[in-house]
Amino acid sequence: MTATTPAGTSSGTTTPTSTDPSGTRTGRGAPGSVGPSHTGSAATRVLGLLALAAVGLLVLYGLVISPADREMADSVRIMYVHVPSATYLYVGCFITSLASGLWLWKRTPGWDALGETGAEVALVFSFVTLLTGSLWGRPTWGTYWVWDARLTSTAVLTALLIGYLALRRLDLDPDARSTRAAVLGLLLVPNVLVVNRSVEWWRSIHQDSTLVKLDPTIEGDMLVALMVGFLALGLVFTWLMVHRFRVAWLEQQADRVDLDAALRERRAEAKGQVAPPAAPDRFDTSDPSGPDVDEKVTPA
Amino acid sequence: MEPAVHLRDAVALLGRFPALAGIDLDVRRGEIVLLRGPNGAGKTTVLRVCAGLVPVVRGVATVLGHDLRRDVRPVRRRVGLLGHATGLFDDLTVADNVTFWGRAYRAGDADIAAALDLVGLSTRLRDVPVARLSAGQRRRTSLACLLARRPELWLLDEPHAGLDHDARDLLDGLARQAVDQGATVVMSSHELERAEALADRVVELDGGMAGQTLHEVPHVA
Amino acid sequence: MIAMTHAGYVAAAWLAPAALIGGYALVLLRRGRSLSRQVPTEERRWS
Amino acid sequence: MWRDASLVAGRDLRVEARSRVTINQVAPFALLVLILFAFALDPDGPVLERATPGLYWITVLFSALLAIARSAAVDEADGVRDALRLSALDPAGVFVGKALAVAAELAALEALLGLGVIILYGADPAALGLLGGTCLTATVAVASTGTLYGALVSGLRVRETLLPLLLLPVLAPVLIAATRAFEAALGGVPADGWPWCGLLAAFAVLYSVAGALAYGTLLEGS
Repeated sequence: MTATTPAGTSSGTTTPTSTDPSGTRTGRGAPGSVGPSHTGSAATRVLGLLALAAVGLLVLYGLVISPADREMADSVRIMYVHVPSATYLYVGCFITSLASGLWLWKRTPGWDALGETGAEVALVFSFVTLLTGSLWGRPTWGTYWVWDARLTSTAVLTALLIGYLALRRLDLDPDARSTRAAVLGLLLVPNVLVVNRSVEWWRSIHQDSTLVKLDPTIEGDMLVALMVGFLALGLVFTWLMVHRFRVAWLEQQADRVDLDAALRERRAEAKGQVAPPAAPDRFDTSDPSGPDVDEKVTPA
Repeated sequence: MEPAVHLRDAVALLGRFPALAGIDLDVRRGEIVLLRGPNGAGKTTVLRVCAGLVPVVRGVATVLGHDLRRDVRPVRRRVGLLGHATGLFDDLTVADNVTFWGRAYRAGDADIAAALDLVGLSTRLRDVPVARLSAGQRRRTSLACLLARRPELWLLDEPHAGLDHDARDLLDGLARQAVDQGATVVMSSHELERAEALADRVVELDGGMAGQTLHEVPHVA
Repeated sequence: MIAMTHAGYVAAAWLAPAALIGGYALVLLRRGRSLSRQVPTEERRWS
Repeated sequence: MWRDASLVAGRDLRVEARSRVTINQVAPFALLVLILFAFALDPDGPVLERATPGLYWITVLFSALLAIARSAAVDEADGVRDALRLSALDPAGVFVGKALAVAAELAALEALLGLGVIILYGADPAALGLLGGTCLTATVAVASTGTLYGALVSGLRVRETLLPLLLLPVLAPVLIAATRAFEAALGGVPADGWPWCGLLAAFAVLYSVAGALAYGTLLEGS
């Protein structure tokens, strides 16, 4: 899964929840100099390898070492994927809400990118959760869909995430889109809590006794297998988050780059009749409030 | 008395398009300035920037003494924008519209009634839903909304468009009257001969940048 | 290990997520690669 | 804030009074949906009678979608957003005003549908206190959520389809709670219904506060 390009590069690390990445830019390398042409880095390669190793361990434990369950026989093995992915689904939603809140407060584009990242990775994990949940339901209760509290709220959560990502994909102007997405993102966690609470209550009334509780009592190798499940999916989650964050970060940079060309074009349009002022080069369009970081022309 | 509008190398964006690419513009208090220039030169954007509706991402932008880059809210309370869009509710009557917007701008009922009289809508058309009005009458209604709040800075975006002859005289008269009471007017227009008659100064605009002042209209004492 | 009950379901419950996540990872790498070409190096905060 | 709210609510209700959209279009639509449900489920069988609370609230939700879309459209008239930003109106006041107007329309719709359900489905109202409490909290919940999400999608080309996509998952808990509360009221033990009413009240408070805080930001972000 990791990018195994040979380009040896100095190790630069970006934690997925990097703060204020849009601050002042450091060195000003010549634009277009050939750097690594992908979102991989030494850190993600290490992370990727670790994730693969953990998945290998999970396969070993989940399918081989851990015993079958007394009642559910081997179908319990699905739990080792289902439960962790449900957990990381909620982690992704939490990151999105947190990032949205911080974007509304601090307006640095890094948070906006993190909000989008959290939601998309959470959506992938929600599909995994729904898939494994229904595949688990089939052998255990004979139906693909069980109106079990957790599964139902996951389905509603998936709809919320799809709505959020749909709003982000509309081509508004960047600032308006980020603001609206941030408000929606901030509401994600409260929505999830209310949905869970109401679905939990709803199902607890109709919980007929025959339903085997989803979490059978687990200990010994089965518990280890579940823990390995959490480890493996956790590493995979982090790896996906880091790469998706960088993709979002690149998308933002790409937006800005065309802008400077547009500025030069706009000036040329003036048919020379109007003297263009001293041509300031790069400027940061993303924080309209604060004074511009690259201000070359000192205000009169 | 600081200038009504002071823009120095101001850049403003519409989405990703730099509508204003470093504009310099100064308007003194009590002046009527006409912005002239081809379509897409940024005339409307200048007016919307002065109204605090479009953020300035670079350069200096001060209106009525307030720095737009720090906080636009104080400016918004003191300007009146008359644009292509009338901002009226089609289902409501003329009186309802002007009353709502008047109150929204904290204008007193007296000012609202006076505004309706000034634009000649206080009698026959008063209770006609805006949907059934002609374009010119709609513009008079939104002009009434502007009058009701007695702004210090009038920002008129092609105000003469769609107005009949006496409506234009009415507008020019009201603008002149407001200036005499200390207001300032910045407007853009394509009816050049009429607009230049009204304006004290004409500024050529192109490519989102302001050029030199074309000519000072000798101020008829 | 082979004499597993519900083998079909367990296999599906493991392979489908692997395919989903694997596919998503590949899409991410490809998007990252194509975007990286458009953005000059210093804009990136990793190397 | 409350002065602005009453000003905006008054305007929205006057727009409705003049245009009569809710009365002439949304209300008949709501009744029509009730009738369609009867076609779908055989009216003399037990299903319709047992499902009455659920059908009632689904109809209310769909009618609410129309009322909310209408309320948002009022502010999307040309230039209104700019005029609002230029005005001295407190955004929270505008939100509360619009939400109150939608709530009023919803309350009327709920009353009408209540009659509809009694007449068409033969439901016999019981535990009126619980019914009323549920309607009140659910109406405020739907109105505040709808007004906020209406602002979220305002000005977008695809808002007609985006609004239901965003709003219905959020309103799922309202549907669950309101239906269970009604079942408790009509069917048997009203005491079971009150916790659901509590959940609705919490939902209403959450979204009223969120709406009041976020409305200014949404109005600002062009």
